[in-house]
Amino acid sequence: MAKMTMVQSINLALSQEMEKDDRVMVLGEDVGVDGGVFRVTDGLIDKFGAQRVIDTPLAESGIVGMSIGMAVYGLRPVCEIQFSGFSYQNFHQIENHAARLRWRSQGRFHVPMVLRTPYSGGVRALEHHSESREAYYAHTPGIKMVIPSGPRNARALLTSAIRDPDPVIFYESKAIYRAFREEVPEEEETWPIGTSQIAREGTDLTLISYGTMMRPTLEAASILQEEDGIETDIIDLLTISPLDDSLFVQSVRRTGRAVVIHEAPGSFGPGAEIVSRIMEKAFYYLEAPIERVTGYDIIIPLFSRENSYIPSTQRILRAARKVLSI
Amino acid sequence: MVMGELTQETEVLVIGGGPGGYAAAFRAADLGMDVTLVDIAERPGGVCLFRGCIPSKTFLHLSELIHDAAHAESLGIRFGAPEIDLEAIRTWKGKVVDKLANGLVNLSDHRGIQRTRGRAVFESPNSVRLHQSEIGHIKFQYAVLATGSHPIPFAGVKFKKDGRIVNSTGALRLNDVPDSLLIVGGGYVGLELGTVYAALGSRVSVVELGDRLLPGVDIDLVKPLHRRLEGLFESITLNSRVSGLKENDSGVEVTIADQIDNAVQTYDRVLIAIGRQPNTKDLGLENTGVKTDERGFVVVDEQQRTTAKKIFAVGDVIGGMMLAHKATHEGKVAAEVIAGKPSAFDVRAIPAVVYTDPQIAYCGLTEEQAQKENRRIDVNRFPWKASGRALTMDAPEGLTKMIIDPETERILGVGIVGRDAEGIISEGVLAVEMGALAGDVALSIHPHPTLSETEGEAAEIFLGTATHILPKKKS
Amino acid sequence: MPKTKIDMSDQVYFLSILNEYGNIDEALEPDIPEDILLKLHHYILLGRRFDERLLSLQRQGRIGTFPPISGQEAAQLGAAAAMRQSDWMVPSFRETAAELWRGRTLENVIIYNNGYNEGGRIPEDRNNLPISVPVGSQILHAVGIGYAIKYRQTDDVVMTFFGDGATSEGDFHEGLNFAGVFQTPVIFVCQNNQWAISLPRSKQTRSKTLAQKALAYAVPGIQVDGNDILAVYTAAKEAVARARSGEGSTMIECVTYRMAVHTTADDPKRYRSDQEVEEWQKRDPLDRFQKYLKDKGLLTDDGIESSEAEIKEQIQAAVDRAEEETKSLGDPLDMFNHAYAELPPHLIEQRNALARELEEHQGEKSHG
Amino acid sequence: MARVFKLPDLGEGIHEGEVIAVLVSVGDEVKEEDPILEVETDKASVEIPSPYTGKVEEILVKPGDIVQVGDVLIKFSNGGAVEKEPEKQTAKPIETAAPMAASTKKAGPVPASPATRRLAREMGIDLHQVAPTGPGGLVTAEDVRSFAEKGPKIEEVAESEARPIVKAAPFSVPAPTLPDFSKWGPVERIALRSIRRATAKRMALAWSQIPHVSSQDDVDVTKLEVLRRRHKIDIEAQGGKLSLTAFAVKAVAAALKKYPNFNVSIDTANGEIVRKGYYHIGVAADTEDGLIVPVIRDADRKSITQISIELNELVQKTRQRKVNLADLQGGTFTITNIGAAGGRGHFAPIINYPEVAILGLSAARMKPVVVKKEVTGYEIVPRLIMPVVLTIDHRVLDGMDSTRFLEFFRNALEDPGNLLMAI
Repeated sequence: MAKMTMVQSINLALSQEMEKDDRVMVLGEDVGVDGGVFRVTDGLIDKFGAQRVIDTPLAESGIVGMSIGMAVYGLRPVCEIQFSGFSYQNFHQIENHAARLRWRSQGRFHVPMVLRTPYSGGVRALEHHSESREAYYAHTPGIKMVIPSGPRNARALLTSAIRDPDPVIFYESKAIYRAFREEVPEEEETWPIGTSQIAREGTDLTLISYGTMMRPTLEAASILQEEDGIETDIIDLLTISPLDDSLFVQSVRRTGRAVVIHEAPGSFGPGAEIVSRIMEKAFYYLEAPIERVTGYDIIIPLFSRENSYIPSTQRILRAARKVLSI
Repeated sequence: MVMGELTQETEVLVIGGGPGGYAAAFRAADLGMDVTLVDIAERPGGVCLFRGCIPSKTFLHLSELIHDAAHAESLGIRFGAPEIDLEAIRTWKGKVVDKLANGLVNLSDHRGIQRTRGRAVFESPNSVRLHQSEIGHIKFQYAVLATGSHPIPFAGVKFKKDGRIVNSTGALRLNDVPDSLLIVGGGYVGLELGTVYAALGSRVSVVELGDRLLPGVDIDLVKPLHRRLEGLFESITLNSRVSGLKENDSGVEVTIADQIDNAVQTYDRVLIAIGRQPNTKDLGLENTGVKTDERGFVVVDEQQRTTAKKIFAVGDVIGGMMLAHKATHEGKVAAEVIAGKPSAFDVRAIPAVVYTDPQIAYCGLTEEQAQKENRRIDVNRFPWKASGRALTMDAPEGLTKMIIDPETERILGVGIVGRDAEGIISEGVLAVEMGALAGDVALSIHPHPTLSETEGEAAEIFLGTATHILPKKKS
Repeated sequence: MPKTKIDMSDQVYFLSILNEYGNIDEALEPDIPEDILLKLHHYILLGRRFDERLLSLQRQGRIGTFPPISGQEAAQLGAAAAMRQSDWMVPSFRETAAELWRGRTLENVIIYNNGYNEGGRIPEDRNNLPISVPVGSQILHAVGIGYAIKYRQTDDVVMTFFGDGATSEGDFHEGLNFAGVFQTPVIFVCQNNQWAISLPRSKQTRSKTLAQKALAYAVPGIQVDGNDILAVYTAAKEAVARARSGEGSTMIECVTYRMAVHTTADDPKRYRSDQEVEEWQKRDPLDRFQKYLKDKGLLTDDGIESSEAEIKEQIQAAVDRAEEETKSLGDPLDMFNHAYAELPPHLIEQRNALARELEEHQGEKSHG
Repeated sequence: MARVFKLPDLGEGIHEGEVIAVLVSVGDEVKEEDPILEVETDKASVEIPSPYTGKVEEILVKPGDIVQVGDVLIKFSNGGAVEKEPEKQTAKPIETAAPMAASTKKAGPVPASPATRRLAREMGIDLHQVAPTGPGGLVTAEDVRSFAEKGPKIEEVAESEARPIVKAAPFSVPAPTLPDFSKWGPVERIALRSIRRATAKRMALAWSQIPHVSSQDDVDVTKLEVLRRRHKIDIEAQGGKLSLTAFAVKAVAAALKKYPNFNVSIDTANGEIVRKGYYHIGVAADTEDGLIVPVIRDADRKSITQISIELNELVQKTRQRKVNLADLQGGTFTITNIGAAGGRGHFAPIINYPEVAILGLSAARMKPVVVKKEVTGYEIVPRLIMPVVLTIDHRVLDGMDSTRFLEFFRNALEDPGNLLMAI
């Protein structure tokens, strides 16, 4: 097992899948010779050639539209949109076609493609480089929305995503990209899309989060244990859509208390869906109202203020203690 | 990275990929720590591998061949005049360097070390900001500073690539063989490169400020080399200062001032080799609490710990003998201390080797030091003209000397001048480190005929049991 | 610094072989086997009559809104006929005639227009994508398929259809550009029918032609008389040949006319004059082609009579089959079909919820 | 200039005390009024504040020493530069070695091989203090090792001088003679058989010698019982019997480590406390001949599985009288569980002499317990409760000690997680 950053583990997943399956193609802006602006596709072009690692013209819709065509033909394109902030320019291709072709052709065609794109803030970037808009995709029927929280699960999830028969939007946290390293096994590892995981076991409170926010959430949990003697259960969603509510519903039934954390704006965000699932399936177990800790309903500010926008460990603690105080 | 600043976290951050840096990184990784190695270069190796020891030794190997071939004539073998293909020489040097550099890449990658390119500048006692890098910041628990040193520039001279005035880095590019070359500084760097260029056909001159070559090395070791170089070089000027350098298309106009007057000479090239200074500027040390001395060297304790608890420093950047093997040893110490081991830089004999012909190698106490500390010592010289092996190699000018404590009979230092001194100094290092007595070396059998015998005999001289030299009357 | 003309292809040709009076330019007449000519005639006629029948079905409320094709049969069939079965067609939504040629069944069209997804089902042995409504967005899929074909080193080609309106869309330009960059075997067939709902071609772009837009992307562009099936066929044949031999893409602008409404929900009288329509009726592709075939002695008035009858029957049979099939398509739960390869838990829950509602509803009915 | 600190007159005619704790260590910078020693007199235990500001140069006492008023306890040098001790690592468990005194610097290098020098560093020994045996004053590895074992001669002398030893007179209580019971009716006389006799002797001895104090508590073993049930089977498969006692043994071992004063014996003859560096737990087992206490050795180093297997074997052997003497000796603490025999309440066991504490357990039973609920306030819930008693030897231990010990023990059993952490 080698220690890897998320950048390296995603590269490993791509490389191994391309090795194994000649249908797998990588395309996007600067993904070839330059190895991607975050170097995620570094070295792939040397291994697999310019025909499978495609430097495309600068056109998001073109990249995704072309991927759809390739997928329909039977290839397994993995396209990179340089920043999720630019993927609105290809959103219509996802919504109009990637998500619908299986249904429209009544199963004759399907679109086994993956759209990889970095999301979330915390890296002092310019406008359009820091937002979290997973809700758009999670709200779109016909596609899957995946957000890993670390090098190891990123590799496993991407491998599953590439093999998935339906289109998968794969959000990669810039903040985590190189933040820390984990042991990532050389041998293949997958994680079923549509299944969440328990990141920490406890009995007093349930924290539900994913992606970038997992680290502050885990940090808050250990502080709660040290300072308040509170044992928290933490659910890492990993897949936003289709949402696996089994674990967090069970958890809330045990703890009676929950806080949902995400960086995306609160209104109509994933948290809203999570909370209503709890209402539908665990209302009578609740001991206190559920709290949400999310980004504010504004455009994420430029970086001088972004740290006040992005939910902090302190904000998570405050919410958790509020919920526990009732 | 085109956009934003990614932050990376690590247990141990090593800044600088030279022998000190990579040794620290490797050891730390072997001790199970999460290590990130930052260097501006793509591959580890540092000055030693890319612009120092290794390239200069590849060239020195050639100059030796050339010298031997020429010398062979007097021993009855005639080679033609050497034809020199600079392109081929540079390629060969490149191959050697590549092989070693790639080896280091493998060694660090297999140890799971995170190699990151960039220039690190401290922004706090536990984080650096990276320039020219994929990554914006690195947060660390411990840092090892191994940024090394660079040649001291000559006042008012800019080193241009392909300029006529160069430093060691420029000289090692070996762009061409100048007709005449002036070397400013009579230290080992100047003399080694001088030897190379002289062998390749340049007329080499040396100007040294001091009253002798290789300041700091015992004079009796320097003499034979000096004699040899006088033959090899155009001129060796001591007690003189280069007071002015004017570069023009035809050459460099050099003003050389000795006590009496100024002489102006023109040379094709001038090599500035007046020493090295630490790379401690623009490192953001002011944000860390790391103190440097008046000459800019980082101050450390014997565990390589700087005045900032979590930051360690090794190699040239902390001064002392600016030698790769010293840096390596210090690097390991730093890694072990970080890992909680009771390690310390506690050595008594850092060997130094000058790869001229003849070579000079020494370790431990020198005669000069002893005089300064006016310590009572007993110096025992074994001249190589009494060594069978030396004569078979036609290297009679050599000398091996052993500096011994007359009371305890303990070996305190060893000095050698002569062919392959590099190969036999290690016995001296071991003796000094082990606190060996003259008898320990004298009574150990040395194979005959070898140059190593000269060490055994030097020890025997002290005991009055030497075979190939008359016993000296003990005072 | 001199100001010089940059050397690049700025040529756009216009091709017409069979003029509006049905007179042939022998020099250009393509050599098409008789059976193909007659098959083409059959399909033009079928396209026309089926269009009319659908219109009446719609007026009777037996199907829903649909986009008629009358006037564009030649522009579609001429192009489609240049493909072989293993080639790929990526249509927009007004290429019914081409779809029929490519093997889509009449009842399939009726069922779809009657509001059943099942009508969108593509036969396994036909490489046709289903219709695509968001204007121009399908063009990129053709390029992707083209890239895949190239990667797989088969000599198939892709033909995509779109209208004059689509040339204003970004995806059109991105598609042509990608095709140019990657040299994909794609034929871009523009059905320039003069109208994007109410917006005339003249207001869609100031460009003299639509074909010339391809030149900017180093893709050859040609304009043809879209109501001249021979011209369309000739241009398409050439483009397909180029694509097959690895020479890349071509754009063909078929100048034709939408003789009927945009969709059955549209009233063209609001934006275009009757006499414009009459002008174009004079250039009807059907009459022209029939005259050509008669002149060639391949077709007689009796012959036309009999095919009319045959087609009438063919359509009637299809209508009956369609209405028979739709009876079995009642189950609302089927709306969950083909959402994903496997129905995820939350959709199973939703499907079961609907099932329960329906049962209760049934229950109430039987009580009431 | 160095200053010495002598035990001051603590008043009330106290002239000696026992050092309980030394709160500073050599090299520390202490300020005036900083507590430096804890000394216990027969009146009270007092914290003694430093009279000076300066650096601790030498400490002449260690916990357990009896010191007289006027004895020199600590030597100070009024240190100048205050070097802060390295802040300790909370983030990660890599502890850097503290900066070392520049030993090799002072008085020139001591001749010794690099390996020997490293050995000395590892043992924290200053080579200057090691007597060399090698040629020309070379310090060998052996020199370093023997120095580590014996330590420097001089110190020993200093020790014996510095500490006058107070010998306490051994206690003894003669047993009174019995009346003739047959005067009041028929009696039968049965010989005290081995075990019975031994028990009688020991109990009498313990009772007479040891001032017993018992404290009681209730332990909620609901969680533990779940755990026990879960693993019962597979441990039985391995030939063990996973009883609550097994857990208790482990918990006690951990507690002893934390509170070493429970792991001692009193040497009244020499007025010393014998602190044991091993943790052998005795478990009372009743046989038809009476109580026998087999001992689980090094319980601190054994897994609960190992313990339950070993315990089961021992008890079987004991019951079959197959147990060999070695298995009954060397205990440092005893647990007695009357639960098996049906004991349900608290009781007051007698300490197993010469140990200084014993833990008594009774059967765990479901009992109504009041617990705090976040929302509804207090609630009565059924929990599985085990009564426990800790009896201590008040000569070496106090009520406070036993409360702490019991609390530790309770936490360990109530939340197996804690037990895990305590191990």
